[in-house]
Amino acid sequence: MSTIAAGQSLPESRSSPAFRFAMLLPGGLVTFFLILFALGLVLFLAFRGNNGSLLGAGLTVANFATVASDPLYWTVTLRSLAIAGLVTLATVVTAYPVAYYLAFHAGRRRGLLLFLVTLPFWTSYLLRVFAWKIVLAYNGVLNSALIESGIWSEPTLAFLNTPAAVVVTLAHAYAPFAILPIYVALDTIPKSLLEAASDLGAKPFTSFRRVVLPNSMPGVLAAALVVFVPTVGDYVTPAMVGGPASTMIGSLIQSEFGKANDWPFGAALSVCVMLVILCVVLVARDADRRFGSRT
Amino acid sequence: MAPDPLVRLDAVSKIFPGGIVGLDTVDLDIARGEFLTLLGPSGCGKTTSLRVIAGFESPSSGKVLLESRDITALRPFDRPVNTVFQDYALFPHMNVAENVGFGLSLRKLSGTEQAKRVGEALDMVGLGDKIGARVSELSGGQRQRVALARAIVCEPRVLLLDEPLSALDAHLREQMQVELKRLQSRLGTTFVMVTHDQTEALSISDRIVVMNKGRIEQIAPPATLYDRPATKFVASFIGTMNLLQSRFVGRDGDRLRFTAGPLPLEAVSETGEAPGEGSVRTIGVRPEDLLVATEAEPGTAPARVNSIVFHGRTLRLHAELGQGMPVVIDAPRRAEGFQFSVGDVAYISLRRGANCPMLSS
Amino acid sequence: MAPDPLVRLDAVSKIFPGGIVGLDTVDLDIARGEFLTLLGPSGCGKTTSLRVIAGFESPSSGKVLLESRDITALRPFDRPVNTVFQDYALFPHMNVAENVGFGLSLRKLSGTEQAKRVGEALDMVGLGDKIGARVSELSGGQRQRVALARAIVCEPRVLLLDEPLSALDAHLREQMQVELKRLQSRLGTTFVMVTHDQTEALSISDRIVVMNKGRIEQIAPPATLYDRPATKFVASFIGTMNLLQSRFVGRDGDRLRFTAGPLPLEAVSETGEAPGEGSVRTIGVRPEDLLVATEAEPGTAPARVNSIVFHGRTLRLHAELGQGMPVVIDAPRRAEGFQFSVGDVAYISLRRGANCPMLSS
Amino acid sequence: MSAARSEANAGGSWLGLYVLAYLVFLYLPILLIPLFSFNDSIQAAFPLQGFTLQWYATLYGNPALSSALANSLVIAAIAASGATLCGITVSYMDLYGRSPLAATISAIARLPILIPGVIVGISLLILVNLVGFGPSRLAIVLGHILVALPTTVVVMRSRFAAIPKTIREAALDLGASDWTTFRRVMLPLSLPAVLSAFMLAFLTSFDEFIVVFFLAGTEPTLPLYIWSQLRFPRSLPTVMALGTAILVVSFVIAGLAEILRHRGLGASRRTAAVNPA
Amino acid sequence: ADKLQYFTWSGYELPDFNKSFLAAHPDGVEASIFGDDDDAFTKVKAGFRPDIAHPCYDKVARWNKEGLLQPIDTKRIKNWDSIFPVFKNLPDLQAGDGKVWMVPWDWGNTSILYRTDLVKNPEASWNLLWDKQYAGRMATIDAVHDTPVVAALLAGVNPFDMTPEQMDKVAEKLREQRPLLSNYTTDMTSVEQALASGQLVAAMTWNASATSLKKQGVPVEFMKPKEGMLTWACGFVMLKDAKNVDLAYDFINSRLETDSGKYLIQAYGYGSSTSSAFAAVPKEELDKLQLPSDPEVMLKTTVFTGPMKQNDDLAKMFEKVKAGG
Ligand SMILES: Nc1ncnc2c1ncn2[C@@H]1O[C@H](COP(=O)(O)OP(=O)(O)OP(=O)(O)O)[C@@H](O)[C@H]1O
Ligand SMILES: Nc1ncnc2c1ncn2[C@@H]1O[C@H](COP(=O)(O)OP(=O)(O)OP(=O)(O)O)[C@@H](O)[C@H]1O
Ligand SMILES: [Mg+2]
Ligand SMILES: [Mg+2]
Repeated sequence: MSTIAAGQSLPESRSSPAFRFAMLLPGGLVTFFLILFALGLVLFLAFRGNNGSLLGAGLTVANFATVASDPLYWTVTLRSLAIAGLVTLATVVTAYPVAYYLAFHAGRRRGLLLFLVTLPFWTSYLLRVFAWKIVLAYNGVLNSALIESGIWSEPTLAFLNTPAAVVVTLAHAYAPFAILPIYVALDTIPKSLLEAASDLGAKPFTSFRRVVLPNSMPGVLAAALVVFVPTVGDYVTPAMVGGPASTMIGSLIQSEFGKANDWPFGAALSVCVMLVILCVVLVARDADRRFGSRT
Repeated sequence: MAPDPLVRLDAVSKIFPGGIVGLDTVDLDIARGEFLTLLGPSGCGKTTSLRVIAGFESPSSGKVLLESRDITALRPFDRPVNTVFQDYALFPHMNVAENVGFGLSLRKLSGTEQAKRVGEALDMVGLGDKIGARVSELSGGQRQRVALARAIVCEPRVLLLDEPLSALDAHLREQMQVELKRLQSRLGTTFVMVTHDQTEALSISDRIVVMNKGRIEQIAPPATLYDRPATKFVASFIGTMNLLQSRFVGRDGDRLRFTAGPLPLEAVSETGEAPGEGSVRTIGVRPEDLLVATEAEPGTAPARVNSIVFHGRTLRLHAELGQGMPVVIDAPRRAEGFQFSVGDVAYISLRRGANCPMLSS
Repeated sequence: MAPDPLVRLDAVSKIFPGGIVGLDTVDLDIARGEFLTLLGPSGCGKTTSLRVIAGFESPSSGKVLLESRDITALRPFDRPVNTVFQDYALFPHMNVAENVGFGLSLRKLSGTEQAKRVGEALDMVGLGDKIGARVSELSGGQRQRVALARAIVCEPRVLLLDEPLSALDAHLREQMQVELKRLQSRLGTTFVMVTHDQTEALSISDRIVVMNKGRIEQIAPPATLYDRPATKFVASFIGTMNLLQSRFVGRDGDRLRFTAGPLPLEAVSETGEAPGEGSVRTIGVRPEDLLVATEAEPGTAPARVNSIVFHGRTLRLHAELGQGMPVVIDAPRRAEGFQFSVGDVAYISLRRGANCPMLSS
Repeated sequence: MSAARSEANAGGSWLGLYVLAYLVFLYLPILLIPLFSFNDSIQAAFPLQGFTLQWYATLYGNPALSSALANSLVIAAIAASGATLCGITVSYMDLYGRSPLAATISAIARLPILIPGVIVGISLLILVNLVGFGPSRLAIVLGHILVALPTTVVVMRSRFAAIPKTIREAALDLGASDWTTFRRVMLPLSLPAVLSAFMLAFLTSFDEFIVVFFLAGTEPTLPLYIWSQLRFPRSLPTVMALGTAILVVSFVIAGLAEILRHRGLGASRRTAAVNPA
Repeated sequence: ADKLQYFTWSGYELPDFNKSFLAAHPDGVEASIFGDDDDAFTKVKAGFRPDIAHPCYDKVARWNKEGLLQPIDTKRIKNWDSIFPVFKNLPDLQAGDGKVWMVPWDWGNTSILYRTDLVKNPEASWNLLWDKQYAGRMATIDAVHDTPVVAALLAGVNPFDMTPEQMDKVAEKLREQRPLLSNYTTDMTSVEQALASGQLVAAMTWNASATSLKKQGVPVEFMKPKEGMLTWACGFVMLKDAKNVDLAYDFINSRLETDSGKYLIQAYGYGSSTSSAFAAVPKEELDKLQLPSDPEVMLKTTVFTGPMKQNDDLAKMFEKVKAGG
């Protein structure tokens, strides 16, 4: 008789139950009690009717019906996706050359540069956003500089309280998150691929376009996700620097839980947003697979 | 099978997730104190066999016995078996002494006893002076020896070695082969080694296990394997061998006479039974057992020389015998009067007394 | 030097940052259509030589000439030279056809012309059916062939190959050697290949360059290198050779007579000049050039057998001659009456007609 | 100099300029904070009014501030430890536990990045009230463990995956139990990752204020304090001074972390060198 | 050993507001703070249980509806009588039998603060915030009981009780305003900075901002619109399961002392609910703070932001308008 049943093809006999219990305990507690509770609650609330009470009443899909039928939520969701997309685009596009420099040109300065790039991330988020207000304000650094240099004669209002301000502020806030994954992807491209391209007659820009760029796509996608997912749901930054035209879906969710006191609807709205983000993530992951991710 | 093997694999199969067959009903007895080598092409299940013995994989079916005790369900740390990994798997955060002492530190041994045994083990592999060195400061060969010391210090019943020499360069490799063999005779421990290098297997082993596609093709001492491969697979895997389709033409005492095209051959039958008159068998002929001459003589057959490759002490002739039957001949370079070029016809014959096995496929 | 070499390295040195010497004043002529192999221990500068020819490294001093034109300053993409990289360096995001077609797509060629040439190149390496396959689906040998096709499709003047076979297993490797050689004769392209495997170098090359520490030790055809290594380094690197410290005892026509301890030896002097009477030289003796006998006879010397290793067609004896002088002897297994065991005394002698070089260090 | 390199430098100098400009973009807003913290006006605007240290004086000996700071540090330290512990165990079991449960836990542990902060805050508030200890430091710690968990899991997982599997097998083979293997081999080898996971979790907690709002009992954390102070125009310069102090401290911490990380890189490079993959 | 748990606006937890309480109870108070009483309600609804909280009057009905409050025994409030009758008599404050839901403590006015140099002689009307001339240079307060109330006033609708049709009119008014605004915000720091810099020429603010900017020499004026300023009042409510009821009464009593109210007026420029506090502050100082010496008179002319019957619907509508719907 064999002690291990055929079919149960565990590659290695299992570790002791005590060890497994101890190792699974902390993570299990957190995931099952905190995360699943939070998710479960949102899901539960989303199907409840609002009567002002904590958990609402009855079971209904009315919340989802409202979300689906009111074009405003679509508009705002689309706006959020657009702003988050712009932020992602801006962040990734501006970060790419920095990551490229880090991977291929930085040499001994690489450590210092990585340090400098990640440092702003260590300062308080609220203060960073506030600092951007100072830069973008009517009499702010940017306007002053433009007037000093004679490019403009009068300060412009076009900087602060616009979607552009949101994009700039968030692109700044997420810079290190975009640089690092792209840098790692670029750094793992074997140098021999570049040499092979050059050997076969590719000039530097052709090598970049046809070999480096496609091979760094997994890193670019990872960076895009890391920036995109949290920005879609952000509401603090739009509220601080965005003005009315940049109201994002996060603000609506937040106000359903606060001002409007309609938790079930807020929960339904956030379930929808989570689903949308999940779709984007899945599409990105699929693209990643098609780019032959080595991760 | 040996009456009392140290390790016995009893009908062990290993099916990996996805239905990939790692081992297919393998029966293997490993005797006390022997140096056993597993040889075979990539993916044939050599590593899987070692991992089953070490306990890193549990078999899908079958049993692993150590001194007749079923150890199939034991975890690796409960088996008196140690492994030297192909990539050494030294702990980079420990120095040489700590690496070697790791196994001892888990046993109830006094500190001085541990230190003594670590010192002895390192002396044994000739690294007594590197006791405090960082792993990263060692060369490949030195790391390999630390890995060896780390395993033998635990005094395992069986020492498993997975391609321990493949990362070393040719010179160091030959040197380490000699050292391994010496160490094994000194310790008397059973060594089970995986290699894909047949010269290494031939020169170091007491017995060789040739594997193919998860199954064992043949188990035999090196010379037997070389002279009397049991199957075509083994014959082509160990050294170079011409596999000649030959017709049985008659019996001559012990010897069976065949012809491969025009070339007369003699073979021995392992079993003593002879094939039917006129039936066709595959006869294995080593390239060095074929002689070449410039003149036709009785017992020779003409062959066209297609290429001559310089192999150092010999020249290897790729020639074509009769009906497109390719043969490979190793001719000593210094034979007097040897003068061929590509396109010539050479007259080849079987060396008198050559031992040609009759092969099953 | 050849009057009109295809490639000439003219006093090329390469000093890496940190003062590491990659190449030290290397002069090398590569003839049109030859198969040249660079051989040498790790770190001797083989890869660096190729990289200098390909243009990935520019020399610290010296010039690279292609058909007498100075190309030292040309960028890799402007040189009519292509490389097969050791790790293949296939583009993982392209399929086989795209990889092979990459070089062509950068030239002004019609799409159909490109497709035709890609197809031809793939057929040539026997991968016509894999044209649309993803790189990740290919086996090691197949990848290697795609890399080869990708390089030859550009019709380079020189094809550089950096250890193209080192990642393949022994069988596939031998097969690919034959294919490489065949391809080279068919295309007539100049091949410059790096290898660290001397058997490979011996069997495949027209000429071999033996390098050591950034310098060229010897350039010669395989047989010359084997028979008349110029230095001790070359002698010990190509095949196995006993390096015996021997005393000159007199001259015998062409032949110089020595004794290594009790063993009489004969050597040839390349230059014709003889050493002074009684002076000591290193004589290289191949293991297969030593004969063993059980009985003392004139011209033999006793040696104690330390170990006997099975090598397949031969047995390798490690023995000790007189004053702790180790010698290695390869004895054919099938010699009648050969009967030694470890500890026995064997009587060894130099085979008549053996060619023993006198070596400079 | 190699041809490749000289060519690289031609393109590299343009890129270098770009990187410099990018660094200006990164640092320009950040450096305004210290600048205005020395400005003698409650308006954060140019022209500067004059040099003063009064905002730092207000900062000094402000009990509400120092208790918020202490609170934040304690919470961040505990939450980061918790998140790191969970990150380590979850990813270790995911890779080596060979059980569907472990894989599920690992997948769920990376989900919270999708959940909006408000919802994390509210649902945990409901949870802690159900359990009975209500909004408190403990509640914030739990919230921050949840928020930081995806990061620590991802960091630890990639580190464990980078350790050759034979290292763990070698330890088991030499007689180390699962626990000993984990403690004496796998954990020491991933120490650099443990440290960077801890640092990232620490900062996440130290910077977070949406979840904190719901879970804070009577002791605010520093971001909550800053946020409440930002409501009072008069407090703005003091907040700037506070920001500057945080900046300096983070600079020091970041510097230390960078040094650690460098050691870590060295260590992992050593691992790679010792165990060619 | 149990301390009083107090849930309040940030900045309203200062010890100077309840000195006598602290003298009697050296253990002090445990304060949690909020920045918005809607968020405060959310937190309490989710189960946070302080002893007393400090929302504004317009939210009391909502708290009460949720059953979060217990009535306050005015007999235990020592200075109950010195509270201005306007506050005491607010509807919705009564729980019968001399019990009330909230003890008013602070109040203030909301109106348009504008730059006198950049807005020349405006009509004294909330309509300024709808003036296309100043498009992009105005801001308003992001709260249901401020901007929508003003919009309702201008649309001629009762802000505190409206039909759906009327609400549509309010929404129309709000939509009309949205493109003209630079921002909806409750962040007075930014608003003051923007007014000072000239980025904004007019914004809805609380009266304290006016005092503060004037003190810095910024040429601003706090408008008295013909439709009336808004007046808000906040105060203390006692939570249903309050554990420290006695401490809570002590605390409220301490807060209603003259000193406390005087400090509120002087430090924040907001009004106290007690006449004794007003009496203690010199008239010139009140003038400078734009506070009347007798609020009773003034508060007759302003719009008191009390509970709105359709608060939640209004809030949703306002959110949608802000989002562009
Ligand atoms: N963990 C695994 N999961 C799935 N298949 C596996 C696994 N390990 C091994 N295999 C498969 O089992 C077969 C035997 O593998 P094994 O590693 O034993 O070969 P090997 O003889 O050691 O080969 P090599 O010489 O390449 O090391 C191979 O087909 C391999 O792909
Ligand atoms: N980029 C580099 N920087 C510094 N030193 C280098 C560099 N490339 C090679 N070297 C050094 O130059 C010497 C020659 O290297 P090269 O790669 O040519 O050796 P090789 O003969 O190809 O060896 P191997 O067989 O190991 O591939 C070595 O000492 C190597 O360390
Ligand atoms: Mg293997
Ligand atoms: Mg090399």
